[in-house]
Amino acid sequence: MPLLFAQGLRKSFGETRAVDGVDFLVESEELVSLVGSNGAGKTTLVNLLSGLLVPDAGSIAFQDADITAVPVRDRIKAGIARSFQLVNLFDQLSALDNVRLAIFSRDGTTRQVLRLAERNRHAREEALEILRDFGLEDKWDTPAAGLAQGERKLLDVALAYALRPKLILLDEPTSGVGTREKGTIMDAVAQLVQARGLAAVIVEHDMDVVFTYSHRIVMMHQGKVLAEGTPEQIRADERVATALLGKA
Amino acid sequence: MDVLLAQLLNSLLYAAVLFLIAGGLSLIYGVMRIVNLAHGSLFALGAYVMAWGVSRVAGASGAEPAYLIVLLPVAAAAVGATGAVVEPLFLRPLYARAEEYQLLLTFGLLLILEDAMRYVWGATPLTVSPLWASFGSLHVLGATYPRYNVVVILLGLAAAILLWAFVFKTRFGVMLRATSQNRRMAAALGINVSAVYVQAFALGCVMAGLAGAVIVPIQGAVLGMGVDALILAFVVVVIGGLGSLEGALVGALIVGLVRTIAIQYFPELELAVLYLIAAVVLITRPAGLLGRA
Amino acid sequence: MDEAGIVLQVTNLTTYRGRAHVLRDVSLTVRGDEVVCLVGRNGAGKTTTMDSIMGLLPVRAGEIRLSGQNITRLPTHRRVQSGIGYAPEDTGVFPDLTVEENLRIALWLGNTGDGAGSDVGPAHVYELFPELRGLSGRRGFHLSGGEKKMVAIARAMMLRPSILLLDEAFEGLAPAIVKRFTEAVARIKAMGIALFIAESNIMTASRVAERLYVMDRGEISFVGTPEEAFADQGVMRIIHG
Amino acid sequence: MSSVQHSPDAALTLGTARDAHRIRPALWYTAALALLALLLPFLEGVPVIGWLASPFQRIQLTYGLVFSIAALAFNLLLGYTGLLSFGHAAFFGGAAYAAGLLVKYLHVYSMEGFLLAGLTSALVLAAVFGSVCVRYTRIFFSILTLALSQVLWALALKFFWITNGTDGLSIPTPTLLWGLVGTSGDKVRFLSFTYYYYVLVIFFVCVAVMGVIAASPFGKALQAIRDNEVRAQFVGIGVRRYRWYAFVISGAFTGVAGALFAPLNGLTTPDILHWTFSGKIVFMTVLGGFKSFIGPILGGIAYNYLETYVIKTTEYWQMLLGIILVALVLVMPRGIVGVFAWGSRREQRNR
Repeated sequence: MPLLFAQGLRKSFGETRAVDGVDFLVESEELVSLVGSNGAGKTTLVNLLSGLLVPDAGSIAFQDADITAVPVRDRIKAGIARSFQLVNLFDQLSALDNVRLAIFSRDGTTRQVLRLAERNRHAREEALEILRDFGLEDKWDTPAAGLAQGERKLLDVALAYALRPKLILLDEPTSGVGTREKGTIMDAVAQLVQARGLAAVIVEHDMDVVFTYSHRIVMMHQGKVLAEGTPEQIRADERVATALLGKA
Repeated sequence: MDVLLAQLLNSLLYAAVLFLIAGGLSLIYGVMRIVNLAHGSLFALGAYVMAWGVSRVAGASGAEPAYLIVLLPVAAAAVGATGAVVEPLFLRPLYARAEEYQLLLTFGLLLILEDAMRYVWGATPLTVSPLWASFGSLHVLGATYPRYNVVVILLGLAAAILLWAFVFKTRFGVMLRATSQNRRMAAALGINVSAVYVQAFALGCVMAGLAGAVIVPIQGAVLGMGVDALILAFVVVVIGGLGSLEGALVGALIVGLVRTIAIQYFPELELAVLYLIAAVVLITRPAGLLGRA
Repeated sequence: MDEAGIVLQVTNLTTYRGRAHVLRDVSLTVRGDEVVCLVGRNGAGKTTTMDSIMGLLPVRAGEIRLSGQNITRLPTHRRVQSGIGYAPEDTGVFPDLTVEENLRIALWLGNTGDGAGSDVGPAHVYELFPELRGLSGRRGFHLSGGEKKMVAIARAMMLRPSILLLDEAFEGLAPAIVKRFTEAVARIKAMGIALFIAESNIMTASRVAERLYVMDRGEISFVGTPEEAFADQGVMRIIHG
Repeated sequence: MSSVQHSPDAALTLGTARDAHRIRPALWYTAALALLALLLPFLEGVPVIGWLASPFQRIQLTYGLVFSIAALAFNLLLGYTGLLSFGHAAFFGGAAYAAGLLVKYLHVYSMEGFLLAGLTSALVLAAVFGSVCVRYTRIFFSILTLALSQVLWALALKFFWITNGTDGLSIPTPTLLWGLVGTSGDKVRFLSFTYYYYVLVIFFVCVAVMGVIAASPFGKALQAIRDNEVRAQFVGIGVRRYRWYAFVISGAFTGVAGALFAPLNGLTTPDILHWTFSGKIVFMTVLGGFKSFIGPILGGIAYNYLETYVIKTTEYWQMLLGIILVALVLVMPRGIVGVFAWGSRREQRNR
């Protein structure tokens, strides 16, 4: 049985059907890329899966439990974490505290009112280790607002990663980053995801990246799934090329 | 019957003044998203300018209705001019910053204005009740009611209509509404947003000043009247919906009525009831009765 | 318009959004008699380019000239008066104003005429979009997506601009309506207004534009005709992904 | 693409995490100041600082410490959770009134009784107000806290047969430590010595506890909510619930300050329930600097001196406070602490 299984998802904004009857599944330890042109509905789909939006119709099951209407907090507990296309960090907190907060929250220690955060050695070490994994160890005490754009994107992913999810949803982890940096980011992210055996859904435009790392590619167009398959199948698919070129 | 009529008129009187104050507060918020804590003090400023003007022109006693006509616009304009100075000087640097700073700054302005008025006009209340008396009384349905109070009610009504016409029927009104709905787009269509802001803020101040000027013959100019008025104006806009002029009107009528009833039947709870209404409205309809979420 | 017929000239534009460096040395020109498209994916920097030209975002470095006049430091409303009309991606139609009011604002405020503007008037606009007459009393809030796009373009034209900036003019429109809009673009051009259009779909862009600028990660990576663009491996890679 | 909008004060706050290091030496200053405060009553004869040790000055400092507790507590909401309350007078005044009513109706004269009553009433009030207010943020939160606190003020004013209206409730000198320290005849001696120490100890405890709360995982969670509500949700924090916790904790400590204030002032009037008193708490906090933990402490003490000495020199002290507040917002949003940080940075640069 798949790790995540969404059926018949629909979501409209006014008259636009952003997601229009999408079936979507992710197996354990699978890396799925979500591709498609602007307005294809990729981000909306991620928002539905992560709980930021509630679908108009359809259902989402995670590890066989229905989570369609489950609030964000409980989805995170169940093991779904996400990063954001437009960086979403705790700007005044240091990089270390950003990651540490995710760890505290995961372990339920944010309830500790009368214990110094600093005294939690485990959290500190784990957070530093995660920062190291993402190449941010030198910036541990820099407030998130003071990081460069590429570092902010990495920290955003690191926050989701620190929650130790079973499934991680990454919405354009390299958008808004210079050409040179994007390879580094994707390498770091893809390696960590695979090393931990996480399942991942990555919204990405860079087809080189997509073909390199994905087990499976789902192509969306105008709110619907247009094509789906292994990188080889997608590469060979006529419809994909035309949709990307915009002939449709 | 006559008591009831007097109560009703009292409610309307109160509502008329409140509408002017709260309408200005709401207008300013609607256009520039600033909650001006000094708004009540601007209302008080209008009262002081009016009281001072009347005593200057009329001397101690010989007040005549004509003074009202002459001095009302003067007092309102003086407060509007104050607003036209305050906005570019103090508020403009804050639009890009967190909302809290605006509250803090306008709270500072409140403190300054309150003492400035004390400095200029002293701690003893200024009264111009002869002006009020000079209007005489009205006899309706066997009841006697001060004619001046009726004038204020009509003035409030006229202000509401004028304001409505101004906002919805004039060229400036269209630009004002456009700016309040989408500041960037307004600029991209050639609207000088800074100019609109100054004018909107000054207009809000004019309304507050007018309210202050018009209330003076009835209750005089007293220290602290501004702070009390601010809280009541908050109650009004919270009930009606912050940023909505119709809301300010509805809110003012509700508050006017509730207050009159409360004073009559359970005076201890007069203020508490009003604050509670505001709290209940905020909880059940966060955007107010006529506001949009 | 200066001698070379250039209406809009952008030189080495650098813009940040907050701390994010979005535009890197962007240079482009639009002549008075052409339609130019800025092509790129979401997040490539197209809207930032538009916002910078309009003065809605502060520019760190570079220069913007309109009909030869340096407008880099002018406030937005002054730029509009010098002859730019803008229809943003979200259309910016005022929701509580009627269509007529939306259009009238532009008529009051547009090009002051000291520059070389166009002399289009309401008659031209209604000729282009006759359905606007029927919508004049409707509030912006109650318009459909296509109607909003129409109002946004019509409103920008009411400013009597020498150049129109359209951000994602055809996005989210049904194919039939896209055709209607591409035809409208040709007719606007025929009225003597230059057009600069940000577009993410290269096929649509190539249908309306004589020249394309392809943008990727805040940089202009290609300039040329649509045919040249299709022949260019680099462009195709960027568009593909 | 509508990128994340950075409000320009993000740039102002860039220093926060870094300042933590720089302030390490400040720990020594703090210890020295604490020691000075402890020894103060015995330094009356010392030449340079003797004037500071006079009974009058010690009473002033006591007021300052009480305000500091309130400002610190308030800042748990403003600085740490990002909520600007204009209703903290309710908890301060509510606790003071609880002490006053205890005297009036139950004839209790024990300071611990006052503290217990004050703390309890503030807790209950904050729990109730909080459950309503934390549904909102920003301007609506401010207005709602203001409106609710005004209910209390209106009640205190109008139910004069219970509260004595504007005359207020008088609070006699209490016994301390469950009666171990009785009421002595000399009120000045009591306030400037015995009560001074009593307040000082409670002040230290409150600072320590609030300091730990601010640096605890819970405190970090509050800061996360302040910085980015949506992301806080997406690391699994129950945003509204945590705001409520913060509101209650903040209210409770403010209540402690109010209970300590009651016997110091000897009288509780509706003034300390009015929203302008809430405004004063806001002022103290901003004066000291709400972007740091110790700012409100400095602010509370500085405010009291300001009020005491400015009132003496001018009738128009409100105007002065207003001018200071406007200046703070426009040019010095980080308050007194910001000035120190700026000074030390200059010093470093000069070296």
